Amino acid sequence: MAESALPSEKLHPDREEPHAHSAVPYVIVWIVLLFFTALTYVTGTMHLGKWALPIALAIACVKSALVVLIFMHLKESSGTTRLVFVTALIFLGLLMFFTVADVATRFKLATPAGAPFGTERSQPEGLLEHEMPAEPEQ
Amino acid sequence: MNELLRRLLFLPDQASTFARDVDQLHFFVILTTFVMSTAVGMTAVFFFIRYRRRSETQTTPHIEPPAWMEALFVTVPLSFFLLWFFMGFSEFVRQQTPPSDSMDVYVMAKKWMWKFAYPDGPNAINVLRVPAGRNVRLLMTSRDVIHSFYVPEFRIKKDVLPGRYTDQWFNALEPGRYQILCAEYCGAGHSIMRGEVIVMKPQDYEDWLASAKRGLASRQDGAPTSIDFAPPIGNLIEQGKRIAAEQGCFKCHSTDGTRHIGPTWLDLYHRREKLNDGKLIDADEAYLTRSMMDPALEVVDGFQPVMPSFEGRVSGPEVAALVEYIKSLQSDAVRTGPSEGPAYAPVRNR
Amino acid sequence: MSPEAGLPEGILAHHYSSLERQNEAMRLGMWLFLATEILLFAGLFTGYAVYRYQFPLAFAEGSRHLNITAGTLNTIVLITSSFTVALALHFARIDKPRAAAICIVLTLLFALGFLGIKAVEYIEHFQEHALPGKYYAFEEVNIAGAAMFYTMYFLMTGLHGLHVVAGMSVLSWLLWRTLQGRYSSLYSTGLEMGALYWHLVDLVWIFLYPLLYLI
Amino acid sequence: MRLSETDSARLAGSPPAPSYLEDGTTLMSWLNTRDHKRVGVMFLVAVIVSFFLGGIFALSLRMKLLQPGPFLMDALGYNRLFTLHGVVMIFLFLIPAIPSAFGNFVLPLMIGARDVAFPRLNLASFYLYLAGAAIAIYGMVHGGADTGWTFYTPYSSTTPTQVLPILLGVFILGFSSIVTGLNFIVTVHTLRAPGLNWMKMPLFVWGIYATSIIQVLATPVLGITVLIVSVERFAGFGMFDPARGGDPVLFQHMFWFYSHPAVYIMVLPAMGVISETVCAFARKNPFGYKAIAMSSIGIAFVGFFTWGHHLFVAGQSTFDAGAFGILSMLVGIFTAIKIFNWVGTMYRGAIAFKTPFAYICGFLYFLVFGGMTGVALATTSLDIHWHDTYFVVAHFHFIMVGASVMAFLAALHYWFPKMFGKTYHEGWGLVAASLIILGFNATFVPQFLLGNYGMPRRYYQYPEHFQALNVASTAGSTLLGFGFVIILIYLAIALRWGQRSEQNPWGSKGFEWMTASPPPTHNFDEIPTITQMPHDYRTHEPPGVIRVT
Ligand code: HEA
Ligand code: HEA
Ligand code: HEC
Ligand code: CUA
Ligand SMILES: [Cu+2]
Repeated sequence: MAESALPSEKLHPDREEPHAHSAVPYVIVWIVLLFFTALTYVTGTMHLGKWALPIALAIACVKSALVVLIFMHLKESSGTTRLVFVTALIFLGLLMFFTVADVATRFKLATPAGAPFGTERSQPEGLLEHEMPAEPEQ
Repeated sequence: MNELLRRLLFLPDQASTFARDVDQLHFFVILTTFVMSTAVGMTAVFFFIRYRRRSETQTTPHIEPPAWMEALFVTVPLSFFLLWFFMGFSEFVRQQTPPSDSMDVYVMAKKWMWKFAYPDGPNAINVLRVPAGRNVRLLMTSRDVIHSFYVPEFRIKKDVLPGRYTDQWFNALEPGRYQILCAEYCGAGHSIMRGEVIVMKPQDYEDWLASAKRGLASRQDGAPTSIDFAPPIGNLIEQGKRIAAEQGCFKCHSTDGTRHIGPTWLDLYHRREKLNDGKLIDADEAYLTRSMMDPALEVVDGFQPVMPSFEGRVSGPEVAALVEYIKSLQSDAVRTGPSEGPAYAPVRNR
Repeated sequence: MSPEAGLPEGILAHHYSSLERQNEAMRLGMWLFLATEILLFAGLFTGYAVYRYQFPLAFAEGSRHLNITAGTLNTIVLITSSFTVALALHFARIDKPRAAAICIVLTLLFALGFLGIKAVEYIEHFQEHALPGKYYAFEEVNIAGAAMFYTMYFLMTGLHGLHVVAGMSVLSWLLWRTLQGRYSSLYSTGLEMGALYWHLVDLVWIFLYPLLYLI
Repeated sequence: MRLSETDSARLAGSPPAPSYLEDGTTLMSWLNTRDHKRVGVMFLVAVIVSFFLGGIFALSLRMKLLQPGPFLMDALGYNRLFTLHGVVMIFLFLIPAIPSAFGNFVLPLMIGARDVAFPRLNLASFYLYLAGAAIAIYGMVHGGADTGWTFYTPYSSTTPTQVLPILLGVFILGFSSIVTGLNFIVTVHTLRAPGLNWMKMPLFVWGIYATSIIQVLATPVLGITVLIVSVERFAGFGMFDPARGGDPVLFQHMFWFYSHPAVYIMVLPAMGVISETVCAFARKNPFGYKAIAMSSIGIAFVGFFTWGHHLFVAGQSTFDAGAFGILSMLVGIFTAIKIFNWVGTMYRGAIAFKTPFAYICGFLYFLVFGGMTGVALATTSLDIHWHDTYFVVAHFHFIMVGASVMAFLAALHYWFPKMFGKTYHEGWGLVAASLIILGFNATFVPQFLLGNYGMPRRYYQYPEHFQALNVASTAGSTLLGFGFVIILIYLAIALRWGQRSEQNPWGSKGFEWMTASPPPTHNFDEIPTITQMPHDYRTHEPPGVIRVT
């Protein structure tokens, strides 16, 4: 039924991917990714305390940006696909933000130390109550 | 005016210090709702009458709203909504922030009963006694699933969660009796998980507390109250307690955590009990029953096998009552001493 | 029907005016699907964040008892597989189906390797009883929240593992199609979709790796 | 002015293409179809069946509530019934109702496409729906679940009833919903007819498009949530189990992250229907086209920011309560914009009072009332008293029955001639409509009062002072039930014996009327080129413009 296609929209092969003729960018990205993996491994095993999480997440974000933009060709994709991806990330952040904010802003009272162990089925297997280590202060 | 609207809207009595303030906003919001929905409906009807179709080929002009009109559509409702939000939220914060001079009562919910424990005194099942005119803070937790502590006349409600504490507070205006309803679905008994708040004159309350401390409390609350719907399960526990006393269990077993001739019953249910042969066992209903029928079979590590068998001495229903009673003995249900246990942390920002 | 010369039969559906349109539709559909996958994992990431906030020590302890070497190795394996699948698409597009097929095979091998390493780790956990929830009986870490760390660990790696398996089946099918010579400079959308999916699997792991193993 | 004249003039000589209904009448030709119209019709049948199933559950609930004490059934039976009522009505009826049935049928017609973007996926969506429904019904037959449609943990992970199959069913139904949404988004992006730019798109398409965004982005979170609960049930992973350090409120966050946006899945398509029908029956261009279109997207977006208003008394922090409280107020604005613009559309129109228009009037009133009570519930301090009482039940029935079901009925009547080429009996239509609107008020207004009075929901037994209002509500629901039965009867008669309708019986300028009623399988002989706005009633020209190319 392709006759009905408007003449202006004639069938023609893909003509995007200007760089598709070279595999070099993929190789570069691959090497950079491996480098960042090493970096995150090194910083991760250093146990930097407060900084560990931000650093690790920052590296992970850079890595995933590379994968998304180059491997997944988002760089050359249409605006709509980019919007889809960004929206998904926004909603991911939204869910995490308000949920963690809830836990983080509850009054102390609401989650007393050791509270998760306050109920009947609370003891870990093999331990009696008095043997149980107290929950450490956070 | 307040009274009229309250009755028209079927709102229950205003028996706490919040109730009136909450209702005031309620009236404002609901009246606006009525006005707006009627206005929209009426406009539609008016337009229908005014602009009836007159012929089958009628054409109509192309009309687009001016920008100011769209702006009006946004700003008018928005200002109402925001006004409500600020009025409501300040009241909400008040309700969520117990005053520091509150009297604490621990509430433990379980399928399907309410248990109240006063820091320095008695426990009660399904009946909460409070003095009128005092700020009362409830520190609540649940044994099993989520419940919700609801007293319509006080306009208070808060979910009661297992594994953590939630709190709420109120200040009852007048002596009287008010129903406690469970407002979070919790199973077959959800709709009969009811209790009663008895608001007493401060002096009566003091008297009651004193007599309760002298040990009469259990008798008082054990007797059937005027609430005919008191769930049978509460009575089962009371029965178990009585039977245990009659059979002399308390000679060897304590209910407050101290070790006696036999292991304490406090927190026994679902305890992982270590037997003298080194095996770990889950103290479930079956095990509890077995322990009464054939105590020598599974002997708890560190105890002598001196417990007599009660086979034939207690009937089936009595065993059930005993088990139910043992199950009810859970440490965070009956917390005595000053209210600074794990649940207590002064509310911030005050 | 007057398909472009060389274009296999039945590629262009009747309701599209052009192949370009159809490719665009496929791509958009695929990205939407990836968005749903991201939000599927969002629930677990949220759970992770909440419990990590509540039990920071247990999570730190738990993560220290994971096998970092295995985790790192797996990260490298998965990144490399992502690279080979990108190459596969590249070769298909420059009309080198043989090279493309080899790349897909490599990807599949890496995926198998990933699962193998993961299996080794899982066996370790089983031996240590470092299991989620009610099965938890790991002697070395015995503080509140430790079981929750392993619950999150198993849920997240488990769901990710399922995605690896799903990705492998997709890739196997694409390998078959590639060997049939379906993908060329004229048409490669099918392969592109499969590759996108595989990259997403990699993407999730890029976050799981530091969150579970490193902190 | 009917298109068929131009059509036949142009196609002189060649016989008219057979309608999609005549294009193969074997069972297989339906079950294996790729035609979006047939998929739409199959969905329509399925959701109507589900609606009656859910309705029977609802009536049984109401019958029990005649008496405060035990009556007719035991507590467990009652609890199962309201769970099944909620699950069936929401997941089997309302979520797929308008998008999957009518969206599937008319959306491609409206944008001048020959089909949806992925026809095979579309059929798969229907089978996913059937599979999900089958598993859920298996669970219902084998004991049912008693958790409420919200599946709150730890109750749902510990109750001995058949929660697992129901959860699994919901999971699969979620997939069906995602697939449909995904399909529509891609369709709207890639298959619009030449000339049909975004700002000419019919408002129903905007509504479905916005709905699809929510379906795609919210449903996966429900998926993972029910998956975790399932794992919890059969393997005890304990992610939501307080006994293992889990937080049941986390479950509620995740559940409502889906289920609040999901209520807009249920109402946005309804709003789209109203936008179409109000224009068609008032014979007017939409007042504030852009405002209506954009507010759909606004609702889809801001609707994601308000889920915490279900948790005001659930032990959520005060900070979150405040944040969600104020964000909930913002959603209301988009709905208000729409309402005022619909009323504005009637201004200087040429209004015909047909059956669908009766439902439009009902819809407007109920949506404003139901929506404003939603805003009242979002007012934090008021929600403390109302939470989990019949006030909430009344609120959501006002929107879901009062608004969405009315819109569903409006759509059913408006597009009935389009879908089947038959006309129904207008008189009976109006009778049923009045019965339904009357019965609806009688059912749910007392429930508002019950909520004020303090009657919690999901109550098998209730204190006696609630009885009078409950009896009133039950009486109303019987009326309501009769209304639906009447509709069923006269539509069935119309299908079988109804008169052939004209191509465009309403004289509507919605683009779906560009083609024959019922349309041929390939929808259009020529893909039309759109040059005008939808519902432009300044002239007598047929909707859209066909340019022979
Ligand atoms: C289709 C379904 C649907 C829709 C559209 C809505 C719409 C809204 N809902 Fe509702 N809701 C439900 C279905 C729905 N809801 C369900 C099923 C539940 C219960 C779930 C359960 O627990 O089982 C629920 C519960 C629920 C609660 C929780 C109650 C509780 O459990 O304590 C709240 C609280 O904020 C709420 C709020 C809102 C708001 C603010 C809107 C807004 O979107 C409403 C917006 C509309 C308007 C505001 C009307 C138009 C406005 C005007 C015309 C303005 C004119 C006004 C002036 C000029 C002043 N809803
Ligand atoms: C789309 C959603 C939808 C729809 C359409 C309805 C429709 C109806 N609902 Fe329901 N309802 C929910 C969604 C919906 N509901 C949800 C989500 C809940 C919460 C569940 C939970 O707590 O988990 C709920 C809960 C709920 C309750 C509260 C139960 C409780 O908390 O204890 C009640 C009680 O009255 C009720 C009643 C009704 C009635 C009378 C109708 C009527 O509108 C139904 C009308 C339909 C018919 C009547 C069927 C048609 C006719 C026949 C079958 C023929 C036979 C009849 C006659 C001849 C008279 N519903
Ligand atoms: C003579 C003292 C004595 C009396 C009286 C007695 N018990 Fe015991 N009970 C023991 C001892 C000692 C043990 C621990 C050894 C064992 O497990 O048999 C025990 C164990 C138990 C256990 C298992 C506890 C655990 O920690 O595992 C239960 C349950 C129990 N008793 C119930 C009862 C009940 C009910 C009664 C009264 C009807 C009762 N007992 C009366 C001495 C007694
Ligand atoms: Cu306890 Cu409902
Ligand atoms: Cu909501």
